[in-house]
Amino acid sequence: MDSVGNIIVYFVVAIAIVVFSIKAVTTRKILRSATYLLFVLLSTAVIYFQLGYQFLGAVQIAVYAGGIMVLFVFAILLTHKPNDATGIIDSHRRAIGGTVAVAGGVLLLLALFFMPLLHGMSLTECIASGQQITMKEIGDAFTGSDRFQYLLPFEAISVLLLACIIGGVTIARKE
Amino acid sequence: MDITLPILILAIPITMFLVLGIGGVKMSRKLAGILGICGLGTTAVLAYIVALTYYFSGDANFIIDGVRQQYQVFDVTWLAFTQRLVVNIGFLLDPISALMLIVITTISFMVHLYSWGYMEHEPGFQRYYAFLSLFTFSMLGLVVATNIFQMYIFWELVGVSSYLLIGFFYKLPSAVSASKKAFIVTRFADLGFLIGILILSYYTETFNFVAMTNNPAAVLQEFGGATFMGASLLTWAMVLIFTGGMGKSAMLPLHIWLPDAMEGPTPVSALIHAATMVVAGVYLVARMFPVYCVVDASLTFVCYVGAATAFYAAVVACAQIDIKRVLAFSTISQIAFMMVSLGCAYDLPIEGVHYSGLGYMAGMFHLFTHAMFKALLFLGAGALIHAVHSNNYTAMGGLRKYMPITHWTFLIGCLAIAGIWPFAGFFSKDEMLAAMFNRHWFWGAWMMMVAGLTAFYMFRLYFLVFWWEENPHYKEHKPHDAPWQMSLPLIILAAVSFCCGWIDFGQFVTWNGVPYHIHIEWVKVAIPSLIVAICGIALATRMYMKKNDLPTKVKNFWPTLWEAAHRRFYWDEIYMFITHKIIFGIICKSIAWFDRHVIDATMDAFATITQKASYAIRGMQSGSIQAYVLWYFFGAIILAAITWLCLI
Amino acid sequence: MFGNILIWFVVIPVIMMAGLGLCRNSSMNAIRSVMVVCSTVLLGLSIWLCCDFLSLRAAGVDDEMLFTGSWMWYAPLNIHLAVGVDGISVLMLMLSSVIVFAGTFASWKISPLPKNFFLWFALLSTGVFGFFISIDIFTMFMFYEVALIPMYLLIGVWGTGRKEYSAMKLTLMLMGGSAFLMLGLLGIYWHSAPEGGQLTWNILEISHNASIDPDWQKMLFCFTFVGFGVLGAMFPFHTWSPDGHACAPTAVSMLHAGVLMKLGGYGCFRIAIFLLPQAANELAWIFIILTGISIVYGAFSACVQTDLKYINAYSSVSHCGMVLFAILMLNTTAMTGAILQMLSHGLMTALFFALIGMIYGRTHTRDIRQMGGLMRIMPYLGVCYMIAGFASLGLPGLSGFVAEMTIFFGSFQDADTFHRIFVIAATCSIVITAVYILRVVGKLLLGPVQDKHHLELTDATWFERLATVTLIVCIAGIGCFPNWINETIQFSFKPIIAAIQGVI
Amino acid sequence: MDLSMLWYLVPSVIMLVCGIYGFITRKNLIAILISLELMLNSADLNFVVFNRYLFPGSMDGMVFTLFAIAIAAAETAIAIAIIINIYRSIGNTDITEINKLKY
Repeated sequence: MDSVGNIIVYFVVAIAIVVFSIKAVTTRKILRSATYLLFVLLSTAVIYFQLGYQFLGAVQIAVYAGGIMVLFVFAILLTHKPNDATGIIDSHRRAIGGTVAVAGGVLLLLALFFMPLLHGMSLTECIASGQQITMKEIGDAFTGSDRFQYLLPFEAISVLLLACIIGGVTIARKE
Repeated sequence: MDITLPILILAIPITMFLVLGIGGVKMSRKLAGILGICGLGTTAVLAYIVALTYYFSGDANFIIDGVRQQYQVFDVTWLAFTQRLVVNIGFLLDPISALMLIVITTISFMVHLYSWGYMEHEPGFQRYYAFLSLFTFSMLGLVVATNIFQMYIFWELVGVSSYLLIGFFYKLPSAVSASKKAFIVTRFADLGFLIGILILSYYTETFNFVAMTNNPAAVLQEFGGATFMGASLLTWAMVLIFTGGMGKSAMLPLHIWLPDAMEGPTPVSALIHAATMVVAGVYLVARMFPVYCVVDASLTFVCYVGAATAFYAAVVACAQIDIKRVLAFSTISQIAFMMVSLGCAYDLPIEGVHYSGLGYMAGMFHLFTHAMFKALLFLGAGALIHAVHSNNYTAMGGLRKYMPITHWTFLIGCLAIAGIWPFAGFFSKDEMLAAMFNRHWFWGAWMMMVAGLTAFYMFRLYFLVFWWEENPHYKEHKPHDAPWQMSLPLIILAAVSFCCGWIDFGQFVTWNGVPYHIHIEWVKVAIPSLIVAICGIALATRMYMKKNDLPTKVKNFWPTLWEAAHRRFYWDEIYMFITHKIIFGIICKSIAWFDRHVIDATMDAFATITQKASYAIRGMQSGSIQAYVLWYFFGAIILAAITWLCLI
Repeated sequence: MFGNILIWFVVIPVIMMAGLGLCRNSSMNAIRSVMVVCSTVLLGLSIWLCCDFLSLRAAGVDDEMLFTGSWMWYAPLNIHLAVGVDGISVLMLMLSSVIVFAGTFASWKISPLPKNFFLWFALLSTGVFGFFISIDIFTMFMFYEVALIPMYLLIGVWGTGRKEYSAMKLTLMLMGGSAFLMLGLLGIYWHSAPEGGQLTWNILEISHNASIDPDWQKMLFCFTFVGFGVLGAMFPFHTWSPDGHACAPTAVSMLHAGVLMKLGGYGCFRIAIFLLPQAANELAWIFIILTGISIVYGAFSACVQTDLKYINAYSSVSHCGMVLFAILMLNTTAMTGAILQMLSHGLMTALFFALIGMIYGRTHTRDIRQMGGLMRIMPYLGVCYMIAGFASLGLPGLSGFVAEMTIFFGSFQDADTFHRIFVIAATCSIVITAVYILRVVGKLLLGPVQDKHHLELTDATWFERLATVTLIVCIAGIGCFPNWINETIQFSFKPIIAAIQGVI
Repeated sequence: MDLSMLWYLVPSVIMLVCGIYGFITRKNLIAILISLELMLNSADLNFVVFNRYLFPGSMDGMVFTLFAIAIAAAETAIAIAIIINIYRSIGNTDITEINKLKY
């Protein structure tokens, strides 16, 4: 039995995610769209916190909501004049897209509801049964090379990011 | 016998051909002419030595107990189809091949000599001698063949040399088309020959003449009563082989090439289209004679074809204005005579007497005499053409005063072919008619009528050329006798035509090698045929000796017939229609159309459909990521739905 | 590996390519000398091989294949570079080297891009030689493909007329054939050994194992025979031939009609019939009908064409039809005839195409209606053309006669009515052949000169003479002395005939 | 009332389909990128949820998400660089105009 607080937080966040997701893809103003995305990301961060992954939530806010969104906003400002409404593709494409999206959503939701595995577990119990994830453990996980340790991907990510930096600079350079 | 001479007989002409053919361009005319004549002279001498040795030496190889033998001087493997079916190239000496050696080399030598004068100013003189040598080589190879396949090989070579020589004046479209026609018609006949050989050799498993002819009964047995469409296979085989002979010997209905072949130089006509190549068909039948005898249906076929051709050609010859064509039709008619004679020759007892092979001997005799006098006539015609530069008798007339040598020799030739005693034709024709009467009175009577026609049209020609009235053109351009190179062969051949009938031919050539003494049946055959011939001559004399209007009257009596005979009863038109309209126009054109518009179009259609289809679906490769994602999710959803349905 | 003489047949063309690679496109002399040296070496090598082979046979060595060698190439699929020759392959190698030699001289003045032309030409010959020396069917197939691809570029770049279309058509149709072939070959491979045995691509091993199920054989036979039959211009898959030949440059036409089309016939008996004898016995009749049609159909089509190359291409359809027809008769004599016909047709058609190229190079037209009387203007070429024509219509003393007669007499050994009818139909082609050959000769060489400009043209040059003389000597050589070739071939057919008879 | 897994997965699904819809229908490249981020985010959320509920003892899902965030950041950076470049060369960021590499 989860606490009422948890449930309330969940509902607030879930409704926010649903509403802002829909808004993000239906609004005509691109800057608004970015803003709605920000809200979605923040709401997701809240869910991470609720699930007990504080570090992840922090990263989500810092990197996603902070870094990536800034990039978005900059890009939008660079490529748009003020009040520049972006067109949405013609209506039949929209209808098809809507159909596919709705069909896919319905299918997935049905699948979810018919999957017994997903029911009947409580969040509190899960958090309680799981171990507490401390920064130390995360640090160990990223710097070891044993089983369930991720030094190699970590390094790979660093190289990837480096490549991205160089690539980004190269691509965005004038001439 | 030593094999050097026979090998040389074949080797010298082919060497001459290669030497003159390859080196001829660099040679002077004189050198080429001398080389050609000397080469052929040597060949002739060697051939005479071989032939006379065969006839007179009494060697055990050649004659045993008075029976002449077939002797293979050499016989080497050329190509082995299977273990047993082996093609050899060899040299067979027997009465008829020795005879042919003499005939061919004699005529060929005369023609070589004659051509030196006749062709003197023609371009391509060297080439001409090269072709003559090639022809002589092929013809010699043909007659000495030890097996039917060797004969076929040389048969084809003869055809090609004939093609080359007819088309010698290759700048003239008429010569080109005549040579083409000659080759294709004979080739068509050779197809029959080939199929005949295929059938025959399949059963006998040999090509060898000696093996087949010495035991024709065994050949019949090997066929074992196999039949096809009601006739025995052996009959089919022999008839098909005879078809080859029909082509070469210009029998109805494959005769159409021979008159056109007169487009070639006249000496060539004398050599190939009168004396040697065209009798190859007769020679072929004679060669396979014992086998023909065991299937008399095929021999009867020979008879019918010969009789029809002889009459047809004689009628047509009466209505020609080109002197060479008259001679050509006369050749056809005379060869048909030989064919009928062979056809009537098989072993048939009449009133207890076996007249076995009389017709065979007579046919060969006539082949011999005809070669001589027909060559004479052609060479004479050549001299006339040389003098007046035209082939048509309308450009001639009254030439006897201007060209005495030609006149007298030509007259001898005409008398010989008409069968007047004591000229050569009389003896051979008498024997042939005797053989035909032995078979059935119908054949004798029919052919006697043809003999009368022969006398008529030959003397028609003779009078129109040498008598009738003098052509006015002679004043501007006075005709004269030919130079000695041309006159000498005329005189020699005239002499031979005059006296060669007195040879006791039966001593040399009979179907089974047993000598036979010719005796002339004066009452039953000779005198009637003489009377018929003289009637023919008399009629010709009445109509054509002096200029009068009787010929025109006769012509106008039934103009359609005259026109039809003049146009050779429209055989050429019929062939033209079949070949051009039907074969070319319908079959070939439609096949070619079918190929382009059906087969090829189908293949193209595969390509076009592929291309169209890819154009049609390339719109899906729009480059729009959104569209891809759309399709991707669409597919994913469908797959998911399917999976899910399956799981439920 | 390089101790085996056969490998050199592939190595020398590769060296030739390397040598050409070093030349500059403008230095014609360097290119020519590389080509002449290498093609002469190839010719010499093939003559040496032939002598060597005959002396070994004379010494009583009666293995199926001589000079065998096998080197692993790709172990997981057991693909080897396996080489070996019997009498037939030796003759085919000789044929190819003669034609490469003559082709070199026939394209003496090729332009533009002579270097690239000869590079592709060399690659083409690599494929051809490789095909004939291989006894591993995969390697064989690979070389086959190697030979096909350069054709596309050679026709597409150096051709005349609708060259892109023709090149594309030729390549696509042959590739379509290869697709069938690949299926057939894979099928043979998967059935090449009894259950559990080591699968193999080697022809000899497969034929010894001889374990392919009859039902499978039928399917595989159809695949392989059609696959090779496309290359052998079998009706109705022949239409690449007229277009392709008509547009190809001289040397390519020579090599293509002369050698490449022979790959089809060679493959048919070496793979389709030798490895699948049971199916060959049962299904031969289908292909006898098709090839019988080819023979007559090709000849009739040739009668009304007006383009010299089209005439020859259709004539090739007819003659190559004869090759496949004879192979399908499944007896020694007819198959020997087929090989003779391959040699004969190879040399003769190469000569034809060489001459057509030379005439075209002078008159700039191939339409026989616009030419005439060329014999007077260029007597040497005219005479050569006539010789080629006579060889084609089967004049004794030239190779065509020997080949056709062997085929007819061999085919006639099958005594049932069906075979008889087709043999007789096939013999009819000799008349039709005479018709179209003489038609061309009459229009092209004889008669009056059609175009006054032609009077100024010149006769053959020395290199053209060399090319034609080489071919004519070979044609006349086979035509006059056929028996040694005949015996060599007959001996080589023993295993194949044994395979066929083993199942009757 | 328990907050079972389902509860967390439903918003995730909705995020995903919104992302799909946006990806298909938007014209603006940046808007498309935003839709992409939505989809990524939904996947991240799923990882975390599954990790929490099914394998509470380990932290693989979380690590995956961490990496995903890092990679998303890199990807966004590059994508935006490309978009800006496109904007420079053709003057707008409309995807319907960018079809020169079509065939």
